[in-house]
Amino acid sequence: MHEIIQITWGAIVSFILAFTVGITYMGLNRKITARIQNRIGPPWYQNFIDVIKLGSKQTSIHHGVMQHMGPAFIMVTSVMSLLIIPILNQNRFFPNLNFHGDLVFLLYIMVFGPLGMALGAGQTGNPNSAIGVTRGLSQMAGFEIPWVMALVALMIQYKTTSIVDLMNIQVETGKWLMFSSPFAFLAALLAMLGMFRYAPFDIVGAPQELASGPMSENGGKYLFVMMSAGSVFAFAKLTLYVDLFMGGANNLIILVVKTFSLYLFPMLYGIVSPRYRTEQSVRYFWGWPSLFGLLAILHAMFF
Amino acid sequence: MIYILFSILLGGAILTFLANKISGLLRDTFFLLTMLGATLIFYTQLHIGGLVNFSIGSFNLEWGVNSFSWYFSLIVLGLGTLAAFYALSYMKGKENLGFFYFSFLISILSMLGIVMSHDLISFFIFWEMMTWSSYFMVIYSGKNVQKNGINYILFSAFGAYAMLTAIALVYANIHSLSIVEMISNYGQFSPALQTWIPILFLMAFSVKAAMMPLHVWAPGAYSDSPMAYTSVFSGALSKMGIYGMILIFVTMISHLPDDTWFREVFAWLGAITAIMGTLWAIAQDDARKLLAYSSVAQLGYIITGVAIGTDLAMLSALFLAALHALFKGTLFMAVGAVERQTGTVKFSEVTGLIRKMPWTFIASLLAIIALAGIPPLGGFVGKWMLYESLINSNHYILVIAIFFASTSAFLYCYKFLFGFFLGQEEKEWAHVKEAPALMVVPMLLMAGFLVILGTFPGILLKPADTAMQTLGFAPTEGHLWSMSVLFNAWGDQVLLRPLVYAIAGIFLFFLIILTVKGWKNTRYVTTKDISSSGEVPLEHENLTFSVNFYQPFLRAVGPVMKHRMITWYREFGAGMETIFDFTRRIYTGNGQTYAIYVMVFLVIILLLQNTIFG
Amino acid sequence: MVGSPVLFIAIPLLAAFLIPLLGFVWKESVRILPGLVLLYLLYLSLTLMEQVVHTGTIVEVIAGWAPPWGINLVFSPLTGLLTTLMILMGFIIWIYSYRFKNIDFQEAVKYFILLLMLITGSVGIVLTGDIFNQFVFIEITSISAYALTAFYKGRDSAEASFKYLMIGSLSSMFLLLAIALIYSQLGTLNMADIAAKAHLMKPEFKILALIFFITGLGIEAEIFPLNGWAPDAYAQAPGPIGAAFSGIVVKAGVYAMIRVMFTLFDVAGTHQFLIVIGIITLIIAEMSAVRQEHLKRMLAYSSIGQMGLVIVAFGIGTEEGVFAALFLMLNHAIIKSLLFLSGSYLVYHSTGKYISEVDGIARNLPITSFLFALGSIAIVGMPPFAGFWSKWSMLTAAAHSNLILIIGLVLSVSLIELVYYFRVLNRIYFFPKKKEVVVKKPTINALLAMGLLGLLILIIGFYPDSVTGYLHAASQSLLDKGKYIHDVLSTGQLLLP
Amino acid sequence: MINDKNSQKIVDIIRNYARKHSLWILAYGTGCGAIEIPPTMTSRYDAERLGVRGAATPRQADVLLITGYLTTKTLKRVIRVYEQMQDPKYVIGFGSCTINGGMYWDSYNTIKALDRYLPVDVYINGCMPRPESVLAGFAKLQELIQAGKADGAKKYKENLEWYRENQKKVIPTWRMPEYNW
Repeated sequence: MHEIIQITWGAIVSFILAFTVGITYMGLNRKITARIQNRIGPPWYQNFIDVIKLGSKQTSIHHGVMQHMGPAFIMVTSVMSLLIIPILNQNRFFPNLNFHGDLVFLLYIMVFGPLGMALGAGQTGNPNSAIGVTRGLSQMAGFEIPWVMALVALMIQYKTTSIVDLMNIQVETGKWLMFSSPFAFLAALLAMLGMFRYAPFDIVGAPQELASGPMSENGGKYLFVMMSAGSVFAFAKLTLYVDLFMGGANNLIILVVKTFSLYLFPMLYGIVSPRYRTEQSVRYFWGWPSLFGLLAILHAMFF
Repeated sequence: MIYILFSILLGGAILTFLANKISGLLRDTFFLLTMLGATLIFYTQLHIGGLVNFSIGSFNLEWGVNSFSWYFSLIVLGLGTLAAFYALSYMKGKENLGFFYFSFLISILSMLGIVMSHDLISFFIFWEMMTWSSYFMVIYSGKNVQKNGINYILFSAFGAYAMLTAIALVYANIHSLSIVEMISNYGQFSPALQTWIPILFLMAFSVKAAMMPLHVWAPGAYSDSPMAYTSVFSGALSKMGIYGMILIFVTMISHLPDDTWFREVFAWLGAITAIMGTLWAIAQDDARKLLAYSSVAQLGYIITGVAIGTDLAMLSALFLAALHALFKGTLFMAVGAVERQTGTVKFSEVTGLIRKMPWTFIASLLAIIALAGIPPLGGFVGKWMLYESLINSNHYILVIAIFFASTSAFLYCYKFLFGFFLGQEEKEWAHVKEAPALMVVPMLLMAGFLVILGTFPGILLKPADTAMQTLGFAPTEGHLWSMSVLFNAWGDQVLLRPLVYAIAGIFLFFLIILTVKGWKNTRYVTTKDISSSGEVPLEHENLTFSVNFYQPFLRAVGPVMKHRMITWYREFGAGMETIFDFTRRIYTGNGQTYAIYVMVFLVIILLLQNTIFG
Repeated sequence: MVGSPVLFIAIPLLAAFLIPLLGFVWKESVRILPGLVLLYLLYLSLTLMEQVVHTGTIVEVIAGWAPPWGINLVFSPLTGLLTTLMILMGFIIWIYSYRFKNIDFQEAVKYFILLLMLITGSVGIVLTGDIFNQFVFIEITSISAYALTAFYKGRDSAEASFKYLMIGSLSSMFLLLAIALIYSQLGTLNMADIAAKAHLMKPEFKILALIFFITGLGIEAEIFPLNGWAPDAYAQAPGPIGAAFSGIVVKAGVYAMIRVMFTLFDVAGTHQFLIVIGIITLIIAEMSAVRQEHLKRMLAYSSIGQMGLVIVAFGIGTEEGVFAALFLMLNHAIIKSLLFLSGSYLVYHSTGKYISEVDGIARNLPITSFLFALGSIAIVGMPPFAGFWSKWSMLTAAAHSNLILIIGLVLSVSLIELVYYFRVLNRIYFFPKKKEVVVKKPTINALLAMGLLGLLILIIGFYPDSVTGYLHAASQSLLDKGKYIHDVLSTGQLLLP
Repeated sequence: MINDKNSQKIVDIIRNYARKHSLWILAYGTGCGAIEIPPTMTSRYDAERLGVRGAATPRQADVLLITGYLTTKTLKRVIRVYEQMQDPKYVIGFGSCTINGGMYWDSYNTIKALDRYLPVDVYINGCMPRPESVLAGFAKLQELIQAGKADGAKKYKENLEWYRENQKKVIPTWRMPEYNW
C-alpha cells in the first residue's frame, strides 16, 4: 500500500514536472522558430495559454466511444513511459516503475497510445484522419528500425535490457554511451527526428494538406488532453535519450539542460527542412540511420 | 481412453453426417455432443503418460499422451470446441452441412491423432487425414477450387511424400516405426541420413506451418474455407507443423554436429516469412486474405523461435503457438461474423460497423492488440520472450528483422480494425445487427483469456514448461518466468502485474477525467458531421478512406514485393504442363506408329542386350 | 479336396458354350448363368487358396500326362491369389453389367460369352504350367478382348480394336518365336522343366528368347513403348470391359512376364531392366494423363502408370518388393475397376466422354460421385485407404534396397497423379453443372458392384492384415523358384510308374 | 468550492486571459481578403506574438475569419464551419464586403450583411484592410473577450430561428444537420 501511494505520488509529481518542462519546450520551439524566421514570436509561455484555453473550451463533440477514449490511450503511453524511464540517476527523484519494466516493454508501450489514438481518429470518419494515421504508421515502421538497432546494440554491448542498469554503467565508468557507442547514438538521434514528427517528417499531421491529420476532429477537452500528453511524452522521450546516451542527470537542472540541448536537434533540423513524402521518409530511415544502426550492432558485437 | 476419444470423434463424425439426412437439429446436436464429449473426456479422463498399443498391417501402432502433446491437444480442443459453437450459428442455412461437420470433426480427430501418435505410421495416416479433411474445407465454398484447392493439396502432398520418404528410410534402417526408437537410434544413422531425415521431415512440417518457399497455398486456402473452420485451420492445424518442427529440432537437429547453420537457415526462413507475410498482409483489401497472410507471418515468428531452440526461444514459440490460436481464431471468427451479417469481407466495401457490432469489435480489438504484441495483453509476453531469446542467443540482425515485421504488423492491424469497424457509418449497412450470441460468446471468451494472459502468462507458461521438460529441457520456472513476471538471461525482468495495473489505472483515471469534464456539453455527432471544408457529406457519399490504404508504404517497400513466389510456381507449373502436353503426343493414335514403337523397342533391346543382360 | 483347378478352365468354357443354347429356353438365364459360374468359382478359389496357403501348392495334371510332358495347372499361393482376384473382379463386373444390353438379347449373349472367355483366358494364363498352353490362353484372352473393344461397332471402337489387333498379333508372333526358340533348345514346354534346364541353354539363345518374351508379353503388360493400343482400347470398350482390362487382363499379362523373368530364366540384369522400363512407363503414362480431355483415356493412362509402378516393384526383386508389387496389383485391380465403373456412369450419355462434362454432376449422382472420389483418393495413396498400404510397402521395399532415387521418382509421379485426379474431383463436386449434360442414374446392381468395391477399399484400408497374409505367401511362392520346380516335377514323378 | 463566487471569478479571469491570448483562427479565404492573411502572419507583422495562430480545422479553431465577400454558395459552407466550431467561438468580418456588400453591393449572388447570417463579433473595415487594421481587429476582439462581451455564439444560440430564417432565404437547398447546442 505504501509503495502504491509512493508511486502514485511520484507519478503525479513527475507528471507535473514533465508537463511543465515539455510545454515550455514546445513554447520555446515556437519562439525559436519565430526568431529564426525573423519574427518576434509568441512568448515562451504561449503553449501554457493554449493548453489552458483548450481546457476551458465549453463544448466538445465526439464521434463515438473510441474517439472519446483516444486521448486516454495516448495518456497511458505518456505517463507509462514517464514512469518507466528513470528521471534522475540512481532514482534520486521519485521512485517509479522503472524496476518493473525494460527497454522492450518501453518500446511497445510507446506504440500503445498512438495506436489507440489512431483508432479514435479512425472513428471520426474524417478521411484526413485515416490518411494521417496511415502515414504515421508507415513512418513509424520506418524510424523504429534504426531506433531498435540502436537499442539492440546497447543491449548486447552492456548485456542488459534495463534502463537503470545502462544508466548505472555510465555512472560507474563515467563515460557517456554516446561516446562509447557512437553509432548507436547516431542511429537513435536520427530516429528521434521521426519520433518527434517535426519537419521534414511532419507529413502525418500536415496542417495545410491533411488539416492536422489524426487530430482533425478533436477539439476542446480532447485536444487539451492530447496536447498535454504530447508534451509529457516529449519530455519522457528526451529523458530517455539523456538516460541512455548522455549519462543521465544528477539533478533536475542538469536534466533540463541536457534534454533541451538534445531537443534543439530535431527542432533546428525541422526549422530548416522542407517536408518529405511518406515513402521518402520511410526510405530515409532505412538508409543512413539504419546503416548507422547496423554499424552500431557490429561495433557492439566485435568491440 | 484414447480409443474412446478417437472413436467418439470418428463415430460422431459419421453420425453427424448421417443425421444430416434426417434433420438439421439432430445433426447439430450430434455435432455439439461429439465435440463436448471429446473435450470432456480429454480433460477429465486422459492421463499423461498413458499408452495404448495395437497392431495393424503388421505394424505396431502406439498412441499416448505426454505433456508435450497435451499442450497441443489443449490448443486443438480448446479452439475446436469454441469454433464448434461458433460454427453452429455461422453455418446455419448453408449447403452441405453434413459434409462440413464431418470434415470438421475428422480434422479435429486427425489433429489429436497426430499429437497422440507415438509411431510414424499412424502419425502419417493422421497427417494425411488432416490434409484431406482440411482440403474438403478449402474447396467447400466452391470458389477457386481448381486454383487454391489444387495448390493446397499439391503442396500438402509434396510435404506428405517427403515425410513418407523419411519414414521409409527410417523404417528401412531400424525396422521400427516407433518415434521413440527413431529418436534413440538417430545417432546410429549414416551421416547422410542424419541430415536428410530431418530435412525431409521439416519439408513436410514447413508446408503445414506455411514457411517461406512453401507457403503459397496458405493465403488462398485460409481465405477460401468457411471462417468457422479457418479459425481452427489457421489457429490449430498450422500448429501441427510447429509441433512436428519442435520435435525434429529438439530430437534430431540438436544432435547434428553442424546444427548451427541448420538453425540459422530455418530461423532466417522464419524471419523472412514473417516479413513477407506482413508486407503482403498490408497490401490486402480482403479481410480473409489479410488474416491469412498475417497467419503466415505469425507462424514465421514461431518458426524462428523453434529454430533458435534455446529455453526461452522454445518457451516463446510454444506460448506464441497457443496465443496465435487464440487471437487468430478470434479474428477469423470476427471476419466470419462480419461476413455473415453484411455479406462482404472487403475493407473497401464495408465500414463503420462499430456501433452495429460492438461485441465483435471489442473481441477483435483485444485480439488485434494481442496480435500486435502491445502490452497489457498476452501478445506482448510472447513477443518479449522471442526478442529476449534472440538477443541472448546472439541473433542480432534476426531480432531486427523480427522487429521490423512486428512493427509493420501495426499497419495491417490498424487496417483491419479501421476497415470494418471504424470510418463513416453508411446507410447501406444501417440494417446490420450484432452477430448471434453463439458467435459472439466464443470470440469474447478467447479475447478475455488474452487479457488474463497479459497479466498472468504463467497460466499458459506452466503447461508449456511442462511440455518442454518432456522434450528434455531444464525447468524454466523461476528463472525465466513466474506467474506474472518475465526474466531474461541477464536477470532483467518485467513485472507484469504492477505494470498492467498502472496502465489500467492511468487509463481509467484519464477516461474518467475526459468523461466527467464538461459532461453536459459533450455531444455525440454522427460520422457524417465532419469538418470537410464546410461540406456536408450526403447519405450515399462515403468519405471513408479505404482504397490504396498504405500506398506510400507499399511504394517504399515496392522493390521487395515485386516478385511473388506464387508466380514462380505458376510458371513452373505452366512449364510442366507444356512438357506433359508434349509427352501426350507420344501416343499419336496411329496404329502404324505404335507398331513402329514395338519394332524400335525390340531392336533397341536386341542391340543393347549385352549391356542390359550382360 | 473341394475341387480341382481344372474347373477354373472347364466350367466357364462349358458355360460359355451353354449360354446361347440356354438362351433359347429362358432368356434370363443368359444373364444369370455367368454369375452363378463365377460365384461358384469364387467360392472354389477362396477355399483352394485357404488350403494352398496352409498345405502347399496344388499341381493338377490334365489327362494323366505327367509333367514335363503333359499340360499341368499350378495352383500355388501366387497363382491362386491372382485367380481369386480375377474371378472376384469378374464377378463384380458381372454384377455391374447384369442389365447390360437389356433389350438387345443377341448383343447380351455375345457380351456374356466374351466376358466369360476373357476371364477364362486370363485365369488360364495364370494357372497353366505349360508355356505353349499359356500362349493359347493369351490368344483366347486377346481375341475376346479385340471383340469386346469393338463391341459398340462404332468407327472409333473399330479403329481401337484394329490397333489392338495389330499390336496383339505382333505380340503373338514374338511369343511364338520365343517358344519355338526354347523348344528347339530344350525340347520341353513345361515351365518348371524349362526353369530346371535353363542353364543348358546357350546364353545368346536364352537372351534372345527372353527378349522375344519381353516384347510379346510386354504388349499385354502395357509397358512403354509397347502400350500404344491400350488407351484407345480402354477408352472405346464398354465401361465394365475397361474395368476388366485393368483389373483382369493386364494382371495376367504382368504375371506372365514376371513368371518368365523370375522363374524361367536366370539372366542377370532382369531386375534392373524391370526397374528402368517400369519407371519409364510410369513417368510417361502419368505425364500423358495430365493433359487428357477424355475421362476414360485419363483413367487408361493412369492404369498404365500403375502397371509401371507394379513392374518397378517387381524389379526391386526382394521379397518385400514382390509383396509390394502384388499388393499394388491387388489394389489397382480393385480401385481402378471402381474408377472405371463409376466413371463410365459419370460420362454415360455424353458422346465425347469429356472430362469437362462431369462438372457438378455430384448433385445428380451423389453415390457414384462419392465412390469415384473414394477411388481417386485411394489410388493416389492417401491413408487410410487401400492405396496407401501398397504404396507404403513399395516405398519401404525400395528403401530397404537403398533405391532412394526410386522413392523420389515414384513420389513425384504421385504428385502428378494427384493433380489430375483432384482436378476431376473438383469438377465433379464444385463446378456448376452444364445444362445439356443428361445424367444416367446407375442401376441397383451397378450400385451394388461399385459399393462392393468401395467396401473392399475401406476394408483393406482400415485392416490391411486381411490380405497381407496371402500376399506374403504369394510373394514367397514367386521367389522360391526351386520349390516351384520341385512341386511341379515331383507330381510327375508320382504319376510315373 | 468551485461554485464559490470568488473562486469562480478567479477562474473566469484565468479563462478569459487564456482565451484572449490564444486565438486560433480559421481563415476562411472566401474573397480577395485572404491575400492579407499571409503578411499578417509572417515576419513583417507577426500576429503570432499576440497568440494568434492558424488552426487546421473548425474543431480546433476559436475565431472564424471571413475574409471578404460571401457568395450564397460559400455562405452555406461558412455556416457549416461556424456551427462545427466549439464554444466559445468568435467571428471576425473582414473587409467592407462583409459589412455592406462593398463593391458587390448590387451583385445578385453575394450576401450583403454578414450579420444577418452569422453573429459577427468584430468587423474590420477597409477594402482591403491592411495588416495593421487586421491586428487592430484582433486587439479589439481580445478586448471584448477580456471584458466578456464577445458573446456572438450566445446570440446565435438565442436567435437561432431568426438566423435560420435568413439563412434559408438565400440558400435554396438547405440540407444541414440541426444545430442543437
